[in-house]
Amino acid sequence: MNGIPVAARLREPTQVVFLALLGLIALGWVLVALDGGQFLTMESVVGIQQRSAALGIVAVGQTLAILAGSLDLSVAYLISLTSLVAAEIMAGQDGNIVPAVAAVLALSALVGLVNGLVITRLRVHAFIATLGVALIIRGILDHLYDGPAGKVPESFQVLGYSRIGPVPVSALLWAGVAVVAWFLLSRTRLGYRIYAVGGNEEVARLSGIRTGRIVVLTHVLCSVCAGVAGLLLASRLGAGAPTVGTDGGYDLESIAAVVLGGTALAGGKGGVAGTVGGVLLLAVLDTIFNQLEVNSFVKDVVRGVVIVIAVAVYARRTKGRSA
Amino acid sequence: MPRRKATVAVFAALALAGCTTDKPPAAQSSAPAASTDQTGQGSGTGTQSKFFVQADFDAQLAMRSQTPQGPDGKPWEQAITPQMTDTKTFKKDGPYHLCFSNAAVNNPWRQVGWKTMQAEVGLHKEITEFTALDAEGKDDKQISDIAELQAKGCDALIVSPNTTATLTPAVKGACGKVPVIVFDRGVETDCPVTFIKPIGGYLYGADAADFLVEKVPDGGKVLALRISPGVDVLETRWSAAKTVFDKSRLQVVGVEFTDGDAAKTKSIVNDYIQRYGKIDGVWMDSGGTAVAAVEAFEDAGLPVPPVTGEDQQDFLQKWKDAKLTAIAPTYPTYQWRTPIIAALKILKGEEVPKVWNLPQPKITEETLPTYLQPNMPPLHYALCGCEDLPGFPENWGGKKS
Amino acid sequence: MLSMRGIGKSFLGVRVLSGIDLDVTAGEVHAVVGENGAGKSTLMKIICGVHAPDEGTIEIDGRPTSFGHPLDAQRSGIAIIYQEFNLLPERTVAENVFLGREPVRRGLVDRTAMEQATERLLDELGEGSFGPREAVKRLSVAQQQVVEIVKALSVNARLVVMDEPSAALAEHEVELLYRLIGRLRERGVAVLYISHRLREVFDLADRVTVLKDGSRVTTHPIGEVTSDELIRLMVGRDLGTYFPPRSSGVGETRLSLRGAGNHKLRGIDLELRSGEIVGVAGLQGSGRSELAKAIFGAEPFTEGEMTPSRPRSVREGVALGIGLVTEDRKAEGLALHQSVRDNALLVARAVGGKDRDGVHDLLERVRLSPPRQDQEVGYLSGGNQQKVVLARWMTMAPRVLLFDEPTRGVDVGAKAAIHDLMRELANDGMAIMMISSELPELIGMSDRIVVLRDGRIAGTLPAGPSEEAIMRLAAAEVVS
Amino acid sequence: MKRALPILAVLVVLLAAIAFVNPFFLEPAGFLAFAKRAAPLVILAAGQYFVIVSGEFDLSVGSLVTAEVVIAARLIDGEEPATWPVIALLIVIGLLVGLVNGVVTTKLRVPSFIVTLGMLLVLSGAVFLWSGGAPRGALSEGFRAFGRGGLGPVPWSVLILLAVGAAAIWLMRADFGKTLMVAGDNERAAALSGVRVHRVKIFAFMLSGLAAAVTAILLGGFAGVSAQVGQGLEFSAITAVVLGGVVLGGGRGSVLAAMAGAFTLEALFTLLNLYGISGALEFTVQGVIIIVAVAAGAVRLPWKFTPRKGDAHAAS
Repeated sequence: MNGIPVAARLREPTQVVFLALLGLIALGWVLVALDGGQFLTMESVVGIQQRSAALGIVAVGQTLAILAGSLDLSVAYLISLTSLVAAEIMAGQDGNIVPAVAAVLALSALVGLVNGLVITRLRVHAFIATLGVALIIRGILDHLYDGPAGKVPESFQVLGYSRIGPVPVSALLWAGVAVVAWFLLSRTRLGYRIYAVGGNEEVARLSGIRTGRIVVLTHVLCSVCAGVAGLLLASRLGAGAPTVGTDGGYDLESIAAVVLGGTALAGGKGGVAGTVGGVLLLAVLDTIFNQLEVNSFVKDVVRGVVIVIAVAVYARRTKGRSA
Repeated sequence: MPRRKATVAVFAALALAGCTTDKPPAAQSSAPAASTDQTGQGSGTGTQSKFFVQADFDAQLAMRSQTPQGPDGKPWEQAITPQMTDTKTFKKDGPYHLCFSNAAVNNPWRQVGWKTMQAEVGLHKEITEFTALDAEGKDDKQISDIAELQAKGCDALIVSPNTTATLTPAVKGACGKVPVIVFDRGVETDCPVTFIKPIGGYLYGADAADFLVEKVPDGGKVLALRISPGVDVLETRWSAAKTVFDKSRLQVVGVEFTDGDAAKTKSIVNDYIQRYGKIDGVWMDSGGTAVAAVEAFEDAGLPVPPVTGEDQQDFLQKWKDAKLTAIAPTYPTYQWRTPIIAALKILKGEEVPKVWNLPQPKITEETLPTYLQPNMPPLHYALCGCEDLPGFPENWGGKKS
Repeated sequence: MLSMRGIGKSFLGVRVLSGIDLDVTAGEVHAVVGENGAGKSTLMKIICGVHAPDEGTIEIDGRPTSFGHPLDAQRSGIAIIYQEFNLLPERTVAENVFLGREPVRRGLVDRTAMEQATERLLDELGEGSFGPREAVKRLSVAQQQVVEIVKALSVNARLVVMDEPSAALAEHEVELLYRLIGRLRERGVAVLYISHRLREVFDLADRVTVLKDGSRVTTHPIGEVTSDELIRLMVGRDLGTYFPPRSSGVGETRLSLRGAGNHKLRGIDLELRSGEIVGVAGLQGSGRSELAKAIFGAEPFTEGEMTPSRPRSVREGVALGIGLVTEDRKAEGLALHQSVRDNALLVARAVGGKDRDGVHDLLERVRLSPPRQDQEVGYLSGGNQQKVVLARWMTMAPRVLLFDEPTRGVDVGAKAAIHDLMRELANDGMAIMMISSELPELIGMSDRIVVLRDGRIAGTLPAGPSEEAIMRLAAAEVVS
Repeated sequence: MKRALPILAVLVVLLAAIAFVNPFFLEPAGFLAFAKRAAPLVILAAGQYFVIVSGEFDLSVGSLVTAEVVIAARLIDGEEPATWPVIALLIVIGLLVGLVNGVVTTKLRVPSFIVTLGMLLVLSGAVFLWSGGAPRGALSEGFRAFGRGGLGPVPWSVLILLAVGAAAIWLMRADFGKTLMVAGDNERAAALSGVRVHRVKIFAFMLSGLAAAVTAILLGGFAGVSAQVGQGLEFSAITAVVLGGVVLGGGRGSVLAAMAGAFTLEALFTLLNLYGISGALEFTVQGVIIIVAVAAGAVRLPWKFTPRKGDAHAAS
C-alpha cells in the first residue's frame, strides 16, 4: 500500500495499450517475415511516425476535451479550414509564415471558444454543439473553396518532410504537442482541473473550480491542436485542401485513438500517454496492413473490432478492481 | 468520393499554380476564393470558376477531332498528338518490380480501374512483383506511401494522385530515384517520365453541353447537376459546360450539388419539375446519379428530356430500356491499363509520349449497343477495355453470358 | 468561534428548523444529536453555506456572516465532511486534498510542496497506512475519510463539521476516527459532530446539543448528562401523534429466513407473517437496507435458507410476491421525468402484470392529491412521490412488502396517510417489514421490532417497546 | 403528443414557408412527394429515438443502410423471385446488428458511442469486402417498388412510414416503451422494479437496426444501388431526434416529436433549396439552426406552467 512508485501514475490502461503495441509489433514482425518482407525498416519506422503525426496531434487535443467530459466532432473540418488559411496566407512567401501560423492559431482558438461557449453557456450537448459547428465550418469551406488552394513555401515544408535521422520533424512536432499537453495535465492547475471537471463536475464546483471556464479552455486547446495539425498537413501537402480533414477521418478516428489509449469517454480518467499509444497502435496496424497489402476494407473491420475489444477490456479491468 | 474522374493536364495544373499566386495575398481567412456558381432563381450559370483556363479548353476541344496514333481497337495504347520522350536512361533488364501508389479504391470507377490494372499486370510475365498501396483517399497517407514505396526496390513507380497540388512534393521526391508514371490526375511538375490521361474534363463537360444545345430547343430550361463544390477536377467539366451554355440560347435554371447521392438527386430534380413545370434538359458532371435523375422524371409521369450520363451500365441499360435521348461522355477506365504498358516500355528503353493523351470517346445512340453489356453489374464502367483480359467478366463482378 | 442565533428554515412551506441557537468554541468537540428529521442535516447545510437560512444570524469570531456558496464557508474556515465523500477516485490523495487550490511555483503546480504538505498533515494525524501519491480509488472508506479530514485541515479549517462520520466505518476503523478527532482538538480545531451513536458522543464530545422537531432542546456539557437522559431528551416527545390501531390478528407465515447472510449480513433468522408489521431498527450501517435488498433479491443472500425460496434477482423476488419501497426515492425509486402513471405502472409493466385500469383506483387509494396521472413525478412533493412508489407495488398485490424509511422527507399529513395505508395493507393480509430510523414511527407502527447491529439481529422486541429499549439494543455499547 | 407540440409548431411554420414559395406543395401530390422523400429519414429517426431515449447512441445506422442496400443488390441480382426472401434477410440482418450493438453495450459495458462506432467501421469494411469494393448485382423491380411505386396516388413509402410511425407510437405506449423510458431516465430504479434493463436496451438497439433495414429498403427502392446511400445518415438521424426535443442521455422526449424532428430537418433542406440558399452555405445554415434549436430547448412550451425543477426536487 505504501510508497506508490511514480510509475503507478501511469494508469493501467496506458500499460495495456503499450503492451498491446509491443505485442502488435512482434506480431507484425512475424507476419511480415512470413510474407517475405522486412517489418521495421527505416522507411516503415519513418512511415509510422509520418502517418501518425497529424492524427496524433489532433488526438492529443481530443484527449483534453474528452478528459474534461466533453468531445469535439468539429476537428476534421477545422483541419481542412486551417490548412487552407495557412496556405493562402503563406502564398508561397517565406515572410508570410509567421502571420499565417498566427492566423491559424487565432482562428482555431476562436472555433474552440465557440464550441466551448455553446456547450457551457447555451447548455447544448457537446455532441450536438460540435456537430453543429462542424456543419457551419463545412458550409464555409464549400462556399469559399473549390479545391486545393494557396501555396506553402519550401521552407515551411521542412515541417512536413525533413527528418533528423529516423525521426521526422512532424513526429517531433507531435512529440512536442504531446509533451506540452502531458505537462499541462500533470503540472498545471488547468490540467488538474480538467481531470476534476471530467471526473465529477459537482465535486469540482464545490472545490471552487469554475467548471464552465475549464470546459471552454479545453475546447480552445483542442481546436488549437487541430489547427496545428492543419498547419502540418498544409506543409505536407504544399497547399491547403478542403477535404484533407474529412478524408483523414480525423473526427471519429481521433476519438477512437483516445479511447483506445484508455481514456474514459465519460471523462476524468486517462491521459496523453495512452493516447500516444493508441495512435501508434493504429499506425502500426496500418503499417502491417500496408506491408501485407491488405485491402482497406479488411482494415476497417479490424480497426472496428480492435477498438471495441480494447474498451471492453478496460471496462472489465475497472469492474474487477471495484468488486 | 466524388473526386473520382480526375483530370488536369500538366499545363492546366501549372496554370493553376500560377492562378494561386495571382490571388491577392490574402490577409485574412475570409479572403474570398472565386466563389462557386451561385444557384439563383434560374439566374443562369453564375460566375466562371477560377479553374477555367481558356487555352486548355481550346486544346482539349481540338483533340476531339484528331485521330489517335496506335493500334486499332486498343485505345489504351493509343495517344493523341504524342510528343515522344526518350527513356534510354531507364533501360534495364527484367524481371521487373512495379510499384503503385493508389489514391483510393473507394468508388466504383476506381474499383473497375484497379481490377483492370491488376489484370493487365497478370498479362506480363516479366513483372514478377507488383506492390500497391492504397492511400484510402488521404493525401497525407499517400505522401507516406510514396516514400515507403521508394524503399521497396521498385523498378518503376506508378502514381494515381489523390489531389493535384498536394501530391506534387512527394512525386518530385520520387522522380530522382525511379522512373515515375502519373495517371488520372496530374501533378504540378513535369518530372514524371510520362503523364497518362484521357483528353480531359473540358472535353467531357463540353461534349455533354454540346449535346444539349443540339437537342434542346432554344429557350429550353436546363438543369445542371454537379456532385459537390470544392473539387478541382469536376470544376473543369462544369466550367466547360458553362462556356458552352453561355454561348447558347438555353436557359440554365439551376446548378445544384447532389453530393453524389442518388436520393438527393431525385429530390432535387423533383423540386425543379415542380417549380418550373417542365425541365427540357439535364446536364451532369458525372454519371453516378444519372439514373436517379431519369427516374425522377419517370416517377413524376413526365417524358424524360435529353440527359447526359456516363458509361456506367445502369445508365446505359436505362437509356436502352427507356429509349432516352442521351449521351454519355466518358472518362475511360481503360486508362488504368496504360501505366503498366508505359512502365514496361520505359524499362525496356522504348520511347513514350511525355503527355499521353488517351482517346476519350463518347457513347451516342449509335454506339450504345456496342457498349451495353447486360451481364455486368450496374456500376460497372463500359469503357474498361477489360473484355479481353483474363478473368473477365467474373473478376469485375459480371456473369458469364 | 461560531455563533448562531435564531436560525429558521422552511422548504416549500414546511418548517424544518426554527429558533436554533448554537455556539461552538475553538478546540471543542460539539456533538449534535437528534432523531432523523430533527433537522440536523439542514442545520449542517446552513452552517456550510449549502442552504441560506430564512431567519437568524450567523457570526464567526463575532462578525456577522452570510454564506452564498459553500466556498464562502470554506474561506471562513469551515469545512464539512459529508457522508458521501467529495473525492475524485481517479486522482491521488494530494491532488484531492488540494483540489481547486493547488500550490503553484513559477506557474506550475508545485507537486512536491503539495505532497509534502499532505504528508505532513497525514503524519500529524498519525496516518501512516497510505501516502499522498496513492490514488483515492485504492483507499478504504476509512482512509478516504482521513483524506477528507486532511482536506479540511489543509484549508486551515477551524471548524470541521462531520455528518455521521462513523456510519460507513467498520469497528476498528472507528478507532482511527477517534484518534483523528483527538488530533484536531489538539490543534484547536472545533469539531461539530453529528451522530446517532451515543457511545461516540460520550467518548468524544465536550458538549452535546439535542435537536428535536427542528428546535433545540438543550445544550449540555457531556459530563452533566447520562446516556439515558440523552436518549430521553432526543426521543422524549409527546407520543400523542396518531398511529393507526394495531393489527387485529396475525396470520400465516409468508416468508422465513434461517441463518441467511451475505457480504453484509450474518445469520439472520426472521419470519414475516400475514397481517403483521415488523419494524426493523438499527443504526446506520447496521445492515437494515441490506436486509431489505437481500430479501427482495436485489443484493441476494448467499447463504442460509429462505422460504418459500431465496430470490437471486429482483425479478425472482417480484415473482415471489415481494415488493420493496426503497430508501432513496430519487436514486433508486422514481424516474423523475416520467408521469405518475408511468411510475405507478412500472412494476406491472416490467413483469407483465395485466391490471392497468386499476391504477386510477390505486392512486386514489394511496390518497395521491391531486390524483393526476399525467403529472411528471419530479414535480410532486416527497409525500406524493412516496405514494406513487407505494401504488407501484400495490399493482402487483404483493404478499410481502418491504419499506425502507417510508416517511423520510415526507410532510406530516402524507406521513399519516402512508401509515394508515401500511396498516390497511397489513389488515388485508399482507406481510410488512418497515425499516425506520424514526423511533416513534417504528414504535407506533410495529407489531414487533427487530433490532439489527453489525449485520446481525441484536434482539427482537414485542409491540410498543420504549425507545430506550431499542436504542440499547441498537447501540449496545452504551450500556454494556 | 403534448411534448411533440413545439416541434410540430416549428414544422408547420416551415411547411407554410415552403407552400408560400411553392403552392404545389399544398396539393396532395405535392405534399405526398415531400412525405415520400422524408420517409426514410423519419423511419431512421424513429429507430434512433429508441436508442437515444434509453440513454445510448447508435452511430452504426448509416453504414448499416449502405450495407443493406449493397447486400440486397448482390443477392437479388435483378431476379424478381428473390425479392421477398432478401427483404426478410435484410430485416434479420438489421435486427442482428442491433442485437450485437446492444449486447456489447450492456453486457461488456462498452459505451455505445464506441460500440456503434466500431460497428460502423466493421460494417462498411465487411460489406465491401464481400462485394468486392463496389456494389454489384441489381435490385428487382419489386424491390424498387417500395421506394418508387405506390398504391394509387399514395406512395408505398408513405404507407410504410405511417405503419412504422403507428407502430413506434404504439410501442412507446406499450409496456416496452414505458419501461424503456424509465430505464433511460433512472436505470437503477428500473432495475429495482424488476425491469430487465439490459434486455430492454438490447431491444432498443434491435429496433434501430430494424429501422435501418426498412430505411435501406426505401432508399434502395427510391434511388437504386449506390455505395454511399447511407453516408452521414447516422448524424442526420441523431440530429433529427435531438431537434425533436429528445434529450441525449435518455428518459425524455417522445417518438412523435423525434419523427417530427426528422420531418423538420427534411423541410429545412427543401426550404433552403427553394429559397436558393447556395448549396454550399446550406450546411452553415443547418449547423446554426441545430445549435439554436437545441439551445432554445425547443421542447418546453413557454406557456405551460411548470414549477422550476430545482424547487420541487430540493424538497423531496
